[in-house]
Amino acid sequence: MNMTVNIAGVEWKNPVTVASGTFGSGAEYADFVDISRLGAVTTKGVASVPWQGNQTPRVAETCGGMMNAIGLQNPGIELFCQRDIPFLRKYDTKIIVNVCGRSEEDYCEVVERLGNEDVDMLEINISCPNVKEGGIAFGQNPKAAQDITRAVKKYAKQPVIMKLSPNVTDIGEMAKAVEAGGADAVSLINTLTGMKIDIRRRTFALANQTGGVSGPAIHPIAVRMVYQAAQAVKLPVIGMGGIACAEDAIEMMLAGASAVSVGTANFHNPTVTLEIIEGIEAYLKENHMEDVKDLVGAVQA
Amino acid sequence: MNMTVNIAGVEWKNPVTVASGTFGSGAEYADFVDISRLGAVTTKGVASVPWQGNQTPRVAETCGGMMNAIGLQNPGIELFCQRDIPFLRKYDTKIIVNVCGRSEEDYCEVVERLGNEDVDMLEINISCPNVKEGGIAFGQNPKAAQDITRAVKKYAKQPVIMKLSPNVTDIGEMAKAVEAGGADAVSLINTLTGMKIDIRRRTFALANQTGGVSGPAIHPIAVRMVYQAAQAVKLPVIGMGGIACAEDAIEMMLAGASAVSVGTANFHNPTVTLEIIEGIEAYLKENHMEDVKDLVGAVQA
Amino acid sequence: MAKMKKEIGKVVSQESIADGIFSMWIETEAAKCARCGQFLSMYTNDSGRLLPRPISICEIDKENGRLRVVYRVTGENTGTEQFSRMKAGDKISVIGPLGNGFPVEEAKGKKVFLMGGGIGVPPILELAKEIECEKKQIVAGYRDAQTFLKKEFEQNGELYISTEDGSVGTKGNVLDAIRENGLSADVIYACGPTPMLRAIKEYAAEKKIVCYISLEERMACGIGACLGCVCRTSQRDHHTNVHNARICKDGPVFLATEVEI
Amino acid sequence: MAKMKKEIGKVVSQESIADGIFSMWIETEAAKCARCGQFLSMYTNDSGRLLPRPISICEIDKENGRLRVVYRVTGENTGTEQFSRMKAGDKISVIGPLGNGFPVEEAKGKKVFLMGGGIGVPPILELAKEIECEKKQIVAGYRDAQTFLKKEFEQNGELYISTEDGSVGTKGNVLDAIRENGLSADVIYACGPTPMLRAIKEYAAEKKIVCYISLEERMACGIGACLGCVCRTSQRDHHTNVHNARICKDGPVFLATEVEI
Ligand SMILES: Cc1cc2nc3c(=O)[nH]c(=O)nc-3n(C[C@H](O)[C@H](O)[C@H](O)COP(=O)(O)OP(=O)(O)OC[C@H]3O[C@@H](n4cnc5c(N)ncnc54)[C@H](O)[C@@H]3O)c2cc1C
Ligand SMILES: Cc1cc2nc3c(=O)[nH]c(=O)nc-3n(C[C@H](O)[C@H](O)[C@H](O)COP(=O)(O)OP(=O)(O)OC[C@H]3O[C@@H](n4cnc5c(N)ncnc54)[C@H](O)[C@@H]3O)c2cc1C
Ligand SMILES: Cc1cc2nc3c(=O)[nH]c(=O)nc-3n(C[C@H](O)[C@H](O)[C@H](O)COP(=O)(O)O)c2cc1C
Ligand SMILES: Cc1cc2nc3c(=O)[nH]c(=O)nc-3n(C[C@H](O)[C@H](O)[C@H](O)COP(=O)(O)O)c2cc1C
Ligand code: FES
Ligand code: FES
Repeated sequence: MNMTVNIAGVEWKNPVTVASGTFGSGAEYADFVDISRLGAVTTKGVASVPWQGNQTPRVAETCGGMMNAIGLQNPGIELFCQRDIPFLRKYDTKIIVNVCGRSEEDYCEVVERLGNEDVDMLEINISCPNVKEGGIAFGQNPKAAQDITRAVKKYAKQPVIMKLSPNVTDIGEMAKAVEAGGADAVSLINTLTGMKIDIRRRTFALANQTGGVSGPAIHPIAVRMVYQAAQAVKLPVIGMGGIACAEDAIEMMLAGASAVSVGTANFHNPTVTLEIIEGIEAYLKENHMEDVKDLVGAVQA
Repeated sequence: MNMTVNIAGVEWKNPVTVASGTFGSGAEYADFVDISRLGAVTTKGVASVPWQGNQTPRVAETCGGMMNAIGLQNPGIELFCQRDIPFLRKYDTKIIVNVCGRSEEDYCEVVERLGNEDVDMLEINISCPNVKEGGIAFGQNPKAAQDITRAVKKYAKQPVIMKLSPNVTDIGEMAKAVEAGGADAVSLINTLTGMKIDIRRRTFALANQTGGVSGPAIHPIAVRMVYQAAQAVKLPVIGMGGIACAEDAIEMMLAGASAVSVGTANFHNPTVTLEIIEGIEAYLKENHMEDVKDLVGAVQA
Repeated sequence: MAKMKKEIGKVVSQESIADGIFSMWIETEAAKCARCGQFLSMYTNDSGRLLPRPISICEIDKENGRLRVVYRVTGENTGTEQFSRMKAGDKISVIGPLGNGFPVEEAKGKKVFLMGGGIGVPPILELAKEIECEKKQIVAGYRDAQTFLKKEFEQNGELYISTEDGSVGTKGNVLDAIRENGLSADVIYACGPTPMLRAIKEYAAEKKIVCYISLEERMACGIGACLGCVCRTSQRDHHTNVHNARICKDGPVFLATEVEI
Repeated sequence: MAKMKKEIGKVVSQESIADGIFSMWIETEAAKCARCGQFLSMYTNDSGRLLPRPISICEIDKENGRLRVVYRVTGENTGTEQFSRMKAGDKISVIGPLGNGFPVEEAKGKKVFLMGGGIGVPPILELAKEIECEKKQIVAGYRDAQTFLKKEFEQNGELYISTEDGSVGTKGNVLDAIRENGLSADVIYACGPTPMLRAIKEYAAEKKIVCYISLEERMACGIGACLGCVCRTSQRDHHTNVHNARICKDGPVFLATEVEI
């Protein structure tokens, strides 16, 4: 059985990675999962300098999901390169560095800096709803998305995955825009912007007022968007949003994803990624399929 | 304690109505709730002629919610006026007729026809994601939304509520567009477009491929959009999306809704509307508030 | 008016009667006025699962205010699996009885087939108990030797069994059992998977006999409000004003000629 | 490596020990290596509720592999309410032990205050049992006469009580109890609501004594990965590289001078 997938020229041993921001840089989950078994690790977003992030409360529970407004707290690219990349390199897995920024220069600086590092792919987060200038401006406008993609590609030594926001009218248009900008792959969905109000204190549940909704609650929306994006572009699509078991991952691949990322589900079950890999294998076996790639886009009308 | 609210000149005895399409025209729920206790009844969408709707399966369960693609099946305006309006008129509640159509002419025909009828308000559904031309084209483009509002207003004898789609980049912009078009109120959110794939049969779970996601899963997204719409316009906002208990309804009002609609929750608990009305009353009492209107937009940063 | 509600019933007993098939007795108000062929909307206690599971009434014990349901656990991590973990004394939310039920009066003085297939077998039991007719021929189709409810059927009529694997009775489906045993009837009542109902409808048309079939569809409200569970009708339906009837409200039992399946 | 997991523990016992306060003993692997001041991530079985409830370890029974938690039901339809309905024999998913725990070695030969307020009282019990010191002064603050765990505290040190309504001990908070009884100490360990911890931090600064406080924040991962549960630190934190420490991983116990609350 062949579980490998090839995403923009990078071969993963299986199609399962973790969603940025839900797995730190891997160190904390290393107690729970053998990181070498993952297709890839996607790191928390990193910026050119350390970011303090938002005030707390930063997280809240919602029905079937959660909301977060971490605000892209990160240690900055220097410490990240010194500490987190070498840590991950000890494992036999691909490294995808998620990059955030407030301006085109920010993104390009980080991308350029990573050109010298031993990482496999870059994921550019133009869709964080939780900081005033955390890229969402790029992620909700096709023209801006195309421009930032083109700018980043100039500096990138590794394949570039553009991470799309679901808070848009037409996800296909956004996917096409980053394809036109030269992206090597797209990933989606980032979180849907939500709000929760504490009716006892009559204030916002999150200090940031709004936050990004993730988890199983958003899964059907994510599947739809992955389907539409896969229909719109030729690029490989990395699908995510509410994947919590092998069935969800397979669904995402049938919708058109070449690989999947598991986010919020890690918080509910730290070993979920391995269970998903095993579940996909079991599904292929049961259905007498030889190659996991045969799942991609295989839904029938 | 004052539970009345005034929506575009129409006084409701309390701020609770039902979401279009989840309560039929009231007849089925009359076994469960005393309809006279509702602030208003919002009917299933009605078109100029009967619509057959989509193939089955039309509904599916999702985590914390459901998906539907009914496809606006309806008996047509004539039977509706003959049978459903007289039925509802027997109760001491306001009647909001939800109107759907495929073209501007469709909408205007129904709206004009309703001018002669004893109904209190019209809700124009420009946001149904489940029929190819069910209004979503109007609901995802500010210019089109403004135009259809203006057209409908020409024929309308009753106040017009424009029902907005959440499948947009900027909900505030959409609210402003219908305000500019002359809307008397806005209601939101309609369902978020989703997709579910049956991995055993490798087909879509709904015959229509995509469907609208509703229920508690979408509540935080709905609260955020209601907040943004209420900030954007001066019109009264009718808030809905995942309201399943009094707390959810109060949250929606604190975000800026002048009234709320309860949809999917009726399927889970047919008497939920009455429990919500009682729960709001209890909350006001506990918090020594005299008037339910004091909840509207009362969230504090 | 306004007298029905979602009710908190009590699990009286629960047992597994075949692989993955469970039988549960529920103490519920719904028992009072229930008829054969009606169903219950059963709710899980899980806040992530909103929609009801429509489950047919398998037996009615009016005296003790109890209903029996027999259901299949459709998979891991499903609502029916959650039901199967409930124990005597647990609370279970239900709405019912729902739907129209089987028109038993049609059977007076006639030879009838009561046909159930797969998980459509359970409602046939209460039907067999209620129906009065000249000749009561129960035809139950199973996958294999796990012929749940067999004893109860034997006590309530002539029983013919078909199994897909041929391990018990006729190898094949319920129609094969009829043919093999050379049976005939004036009225048919049937519940089971759509392909089986389609075949029975055809058979009834051929033989020109009256045939009632109980249909299945995904439901949301279960009470006729959402239009989720329709089936196509040959005539314009008087309620919907289009060629669609609501299975939960106007059915689940239809005259076979009324519906297109 | 890769040895921790979400584990299915077993409820050994459950009882209500005050209005809305429950005590549960759980059989779990986590008991093996747990220390005072650490916590468990407890999960509900409800698919609509994904996130763990962080609950402090109140007592450790290494011999039998059991942990005790004491928790408040925060309202209707909450996760803690679901916990409270569990019975002996039920399964409960947990991850733990998590967090750093109280540095008990600091107390050797010293006079200490062990201060708990409200639902911050429970972790003080295991602390009181583990700590070795010259003088062990337990100060517990409650709302009213429902002074849960009082007996256990009396068996493990000198107990002083404050209540908001004055029904037992000193009327007021834990600091009022210290003042009223003229107590003093060299080291403080405290857990409770932020306003209480803030006051204790100030008191310690004034008296120039070492003070450890156990903080609370909303959590998502509970293991240091998501950065959901940070508190502001006075110095740049070496892990985060900014002025934020993770309460779940670097805490929940901090030197009061390290954090800004
Ligand atoms: C009128 C009627 C009577 C029925 N009587 C019985 C019976 O007596 N015994 C029995 O075992 N089954 C019966 N069924 C089928 C039963 O409703 C489904 O097997 C059950 O709902 C599946 O739920 P789940 O939690 O196992 O599956 P899940 O996959 O968790 O269900 C997800 C959703 O899909 C719906 N769904 C899934 N499968 C079906 C289905 N086949 N039909 C309708 N809805 C479905 C569920 O209700 C739920 O809303 C009946 C169906 C209908 C319409
Ligand atoms: C390190 C630590 C130790 C704790 N120890 C105890 C203890 O021993 N006993 C006890 O009763 N409580 C303790 N708490 C508080 C306890 O975690 C919350 O009361 C509990 O999570 C509330 O969950 P719920 O299901 O009742 O509320 P819900 O409102 O249903 O919770 C919704 C979400 O908010 C989170 N949440 C709600 N209130 C709090 C809170 N005060 N702190 C953190 N998260 C919260 C929940 O974990 C959940 O994710 C502790 C908190 C922390 C951080
Ligand atoms: C706590 C948290 C932090 C996140 N941080 C980032 C981030 O730094 N960069 C990013 O691109 N996405 C971030 N995301 C979004 C996730 O990577 C993912 O797109 C989203 O959560 C949907 O997937 P899920 O439902 O599986 O969690 C974060 C999500 C969560 C819940
Ligand atoms: C089964 C179903 C049918 C619906 N039909 C309509 C409709 O005819 N017209 C309309 O404007 N909205 C329709 N809606 C959308 C609801 O009115 C509401 O906007 C949406 O479901 C969100 O609210 P909820 O989460 O409380 O259900 C329908 C929703 C459902 C679930
Ligand atoms: S399930 Fe709603 S009409 Fe039948
Ligand atoms: S809860 Fe995730 S870092 Fe603490």
